[in-house]
Amino acid sequence: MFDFSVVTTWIDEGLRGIMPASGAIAIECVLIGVLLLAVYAVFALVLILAERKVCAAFQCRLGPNRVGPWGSIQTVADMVKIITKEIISIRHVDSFLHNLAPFLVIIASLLAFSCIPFAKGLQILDFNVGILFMVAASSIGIVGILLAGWSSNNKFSLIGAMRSGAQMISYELSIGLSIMTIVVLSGTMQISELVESQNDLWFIFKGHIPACIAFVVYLIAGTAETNRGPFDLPEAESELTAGYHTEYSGMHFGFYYVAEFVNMFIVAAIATTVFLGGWMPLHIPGLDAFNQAMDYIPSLVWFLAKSVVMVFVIMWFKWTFPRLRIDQLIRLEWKYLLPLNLVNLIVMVLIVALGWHF
Amino acid sequence: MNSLVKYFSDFFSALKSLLTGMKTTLKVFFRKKTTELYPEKRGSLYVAEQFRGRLEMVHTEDNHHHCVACGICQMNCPNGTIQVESQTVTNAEGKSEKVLVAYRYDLGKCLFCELCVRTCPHHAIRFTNRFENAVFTREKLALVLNRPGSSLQPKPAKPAPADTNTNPAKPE
Amino acid sequence: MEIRKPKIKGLPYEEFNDNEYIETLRKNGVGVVMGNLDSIINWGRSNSLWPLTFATSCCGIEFMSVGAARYDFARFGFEVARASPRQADMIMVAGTIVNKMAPVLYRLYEQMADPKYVIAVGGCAISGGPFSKSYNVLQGVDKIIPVDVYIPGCPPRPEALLYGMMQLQRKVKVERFFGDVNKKEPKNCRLPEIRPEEKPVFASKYQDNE
Amino acid sequence: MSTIKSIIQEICPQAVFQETENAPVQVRLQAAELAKLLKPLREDAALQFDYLEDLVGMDFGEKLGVIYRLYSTVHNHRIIIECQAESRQEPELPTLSHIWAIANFYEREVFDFFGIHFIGHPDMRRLFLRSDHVGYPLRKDYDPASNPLKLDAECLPDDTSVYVDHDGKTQIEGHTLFEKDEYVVNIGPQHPATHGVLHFQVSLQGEIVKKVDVHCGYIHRGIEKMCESMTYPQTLAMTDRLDYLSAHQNRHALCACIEDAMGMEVPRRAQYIRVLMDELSRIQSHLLFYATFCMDLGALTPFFYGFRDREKILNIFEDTTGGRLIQNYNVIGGVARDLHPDFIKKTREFVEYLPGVLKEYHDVFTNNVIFRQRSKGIGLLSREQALSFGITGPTARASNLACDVRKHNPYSIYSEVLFKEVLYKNGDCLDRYMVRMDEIEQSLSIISQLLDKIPQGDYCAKTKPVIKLPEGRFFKSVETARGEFGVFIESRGEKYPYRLKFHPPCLPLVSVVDTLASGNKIADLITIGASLDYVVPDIDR
Repeated sequence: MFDFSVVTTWIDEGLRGIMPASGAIAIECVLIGVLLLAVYAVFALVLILAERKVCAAFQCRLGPNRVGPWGSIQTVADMVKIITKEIISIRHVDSFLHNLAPFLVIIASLLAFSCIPFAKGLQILDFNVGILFMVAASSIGIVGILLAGWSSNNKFSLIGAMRSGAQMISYELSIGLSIMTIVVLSGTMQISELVESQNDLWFIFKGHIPACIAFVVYLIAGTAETNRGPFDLPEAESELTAGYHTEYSGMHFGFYYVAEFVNMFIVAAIATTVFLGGWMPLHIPGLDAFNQAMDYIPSLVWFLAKSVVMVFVIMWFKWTFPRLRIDQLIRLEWKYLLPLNLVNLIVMVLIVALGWHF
Repeated sequence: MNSLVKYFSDFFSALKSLLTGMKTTLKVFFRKKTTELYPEKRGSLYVAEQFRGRLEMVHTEDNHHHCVACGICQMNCPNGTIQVESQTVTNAEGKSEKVLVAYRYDLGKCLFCELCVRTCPHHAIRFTNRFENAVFTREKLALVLNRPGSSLQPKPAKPAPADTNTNPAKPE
Repeated sequence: MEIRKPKIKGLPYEEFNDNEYIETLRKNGVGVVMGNLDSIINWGRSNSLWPLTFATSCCGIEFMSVGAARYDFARFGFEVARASPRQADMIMVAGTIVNKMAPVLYRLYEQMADPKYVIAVGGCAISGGPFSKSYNVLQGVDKIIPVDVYIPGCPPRPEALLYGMMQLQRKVKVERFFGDVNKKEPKNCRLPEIRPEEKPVFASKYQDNE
Repeated sequence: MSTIKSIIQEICPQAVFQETENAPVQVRLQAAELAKLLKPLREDAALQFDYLEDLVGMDFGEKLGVIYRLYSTVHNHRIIIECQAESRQEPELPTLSHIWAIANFYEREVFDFFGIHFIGHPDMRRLFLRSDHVGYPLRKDYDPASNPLKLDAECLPDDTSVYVDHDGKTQIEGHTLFEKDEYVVNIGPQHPATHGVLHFQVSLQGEIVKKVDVHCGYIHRGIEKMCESMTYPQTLAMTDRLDYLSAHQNRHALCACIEDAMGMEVPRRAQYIRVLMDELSRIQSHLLFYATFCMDLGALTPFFYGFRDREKILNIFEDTTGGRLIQNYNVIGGVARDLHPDFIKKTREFVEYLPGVLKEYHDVFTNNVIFRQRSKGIGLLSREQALSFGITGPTARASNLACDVRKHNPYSIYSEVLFKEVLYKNGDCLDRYMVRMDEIEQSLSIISQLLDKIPQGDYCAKTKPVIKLPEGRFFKSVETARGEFGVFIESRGEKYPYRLKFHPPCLPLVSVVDTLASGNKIADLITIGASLDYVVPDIDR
């Protein structure tokens, strides 16, 4: 299996050979930053297009198909448009916070994005509490949303932001706990180690019942955290026109729009990493020939394929279910998911203590 | 105990309903799509024969129309979409008669109620299927329906009165 | 450099209505570099016209039909209907605008970010249509906001709406981003006849809230 | 009939009765006498007029006045009361709003159009027109030039005025709608969930709705006034544009009213065609209801299912009538043209196709637990409230109020077809939804009964070129997809109606929003609004 760290080490050594270490690091940082932004943008464009195509298919229609072959560059057109669109400055808003808020959202999702292990050795941030950092970073986004709602001086925005706050605080618990279940099983929080330790079997199989429950809970809570249907209360179109970003125009709105889709991918990527073995191919203990055959598929493909399936499932949720009401949303978390999660965590601890996992 | 049973039965029935929904949408996901490709497949587009796209004056091949400028359509029009401009001339037999000068029709105002066509005693006007009418300027919607140089069909060739209730419009 | 003829997939240039108007717009020549940049930006804009979800009456239902499965304006990239005027690119005035609604429509238009486009759908929006004799109906939205495309019909069938949207795409494609005013003060549109001297005066009650 | 007369005569000795055969009792009263009669009308065991059908403002020429139509669901009888205000400058009449809740909106409408003040009415504001509108448009001496277009935003006052009777002298008192520190949110006029241009001023406490103030009139086009200067065939075109989803049925009502007034016989074939079309448009309207209801609740995919299947009906319509949404099909004496040769084939295909998809609808949405919890027990409307608010149609039937005009007052050939009047008991959003879904099935059954039996013959009776109605008052109502749509014509024997009043089924529906939504959440307000299924141009006319 190809290890991407070969490439990165080679670049690193090459740079260090021609300049002092500090210079090399500086150049690498810039390079990584640019690369990250580029990949982020590309992912956003692809995901938005994918969403529009997938939702069209669910709704017995075709979706974008006239811009470029099969509509493949539809979102590029959208990007060109939204970049050249006017950003309205609004009177009577807290303009500093109003302009800051979209950047907070983007930064949060960029930080989380940079933790994702795309392939073997292809990961930007990797340290001993990686998964904790990832969850923490991704929830900075809520600050952006709250600020947006508060600073817009719009009643709809404010209601949307408050809903978002309530929602985020609740579901953050479930996300943390369900990931904790797997951390108990694996004994590490470092993302690379999490993936490596699924070499023999993915965690969702290794931890059987409690892992499956944790997986489902994570998916639900993750969807809720990205503010996507059926949990899209903060921007509930039929209730709050556009929720917290009602007053945003041009690229500022574009940031929210993009962040929503990349966040969805991040949730799918975490689910993939933690439960479905990340970039690790499907290995079944005892079937060595099969395992070797699986290894021929590059790790990047494995990771993306799993993530795409997860993204599809999240989209499937959105395009099937009606929106929850705020009390249902809170009830679902506190009455069903949280108790379930706590019990599940204890079960997992017992299983690990007794060695009943695979 | 009962409440606990209810808690779980509620949970599972809820889960079942959600899964049924997901199954249904997934079925549709793989079904054939119903979209009609309008500009791409413009030729094979389904537009009903009776569809009222815009008003048109019937002209024969030698540029004759059937309008005698009686103004009944103008009288019947609920909102003044039609204006028949006519002048009185003396014809060959020495009788004075009305002659159509311009049949003005404001497409941007028409409500397609068909009262004009239904009441026209000479079947001089009809609705066609042509629906591609969008323009950039308001003035372009004010139409004159009689073609330049056209004149009234000479008497003998007056068409047999067709059924008032069938629309002679043909798809273009 | 003359601006290129706008091309629409599936419908040749000659078969469109009102090409004279496009020709007058095309005559404003631009430099080669700017012209190419313009055409990229216009390509983006014309293929990403997000409508405002705005409908007052019958035409609004046909507007919804255009969004639905059979006609599917998503094919053109129009399906991202925004409920907030700040994020919309065009407003389809679908339905009658009465005197009480006119200030609201005017305000919605002002709230939209440039570049913004207006399509008047149906007889009511174009001229008051069936209700042009009424005491309370605005005789055409072009009296208060500049209209880019008129789609006659009562209501126009969904294909006619799509056709009107393609007309708008053509118009967007021959606009100039550089060297021309990017702010939308359309010279070729009929200028609004009734426009207040200043911005709309809001009721004093809302002033301290805003 | 005689008991009604005698009771009224006892209370109001000056009442003038008009002798009519078979028609309901017609009586003319003085304003002062009307006030005395109101309570007995509602409460007397022999009268029990529990349902205020309509309240028609009239400019009688010299005086202004109101014609009330009351109905008793207990005794199944009807009365028409005419009451004229004494002075034209300061017209005043007693209010009915404390007895029939719907009178609140109806009287505001009359105030708006005629300037009649209703003494004791709690909220005497204009209903449709701008608050700074000059003059009263439906008076015969109204000058339209007095109201040029204004582009400044309309000021919505936080308080309203009440006309109170103090020992025979009328005084105006103020009344506060919203306090200064209330969190008032404007939902509409441009809002995705108001189904058009309706405006709710909603006072919120967190997520809880405290009060809803409905503002209508953002699409008030003055159709009734316009009709007064139109010939009868021309007025037909206006009906299609009221409730555009029930265009056929609205037009059916006006045609039937004119035909009845002229004593014209409509050919059997035309009647079959009309009923078929009515039922098809009921189905398409309910399909659209399903679509928009799902969309308002945030389920976007079912929206497309509803529209997908609705297109099939629109195709059938278009083949025969030449119009998709607005068909212009019914004409005085019958229908505009014969059925398309493919009509029967296509309709049968559709009738066979729909039950399968309906099951899919239920799978994807109706049985969904989120939807169930969001709609069950939300927006409870009791039977008494429904009566008092004058609600008809599916919304009333969800509250167990049997009011289907097709059943109880059959018109056209509805007495010959078999169908069930769908009734539900709870009156919540779920029931309102279910009534409509079940009505689709009933309509399908009606269609399949009629398809085989369409008789041959004329599709339109011969009419004179100029249609004139005899002098008198004529009334006809039909069951549209939203409830009872009534047409009231006051004819003075000319080719134009003297007064044409449409009774919209949707106005009562919005009048009840405040009652239903108060105390619920914002999301429930949307659910309630969607489940009432009003069409805004029908409210505003």
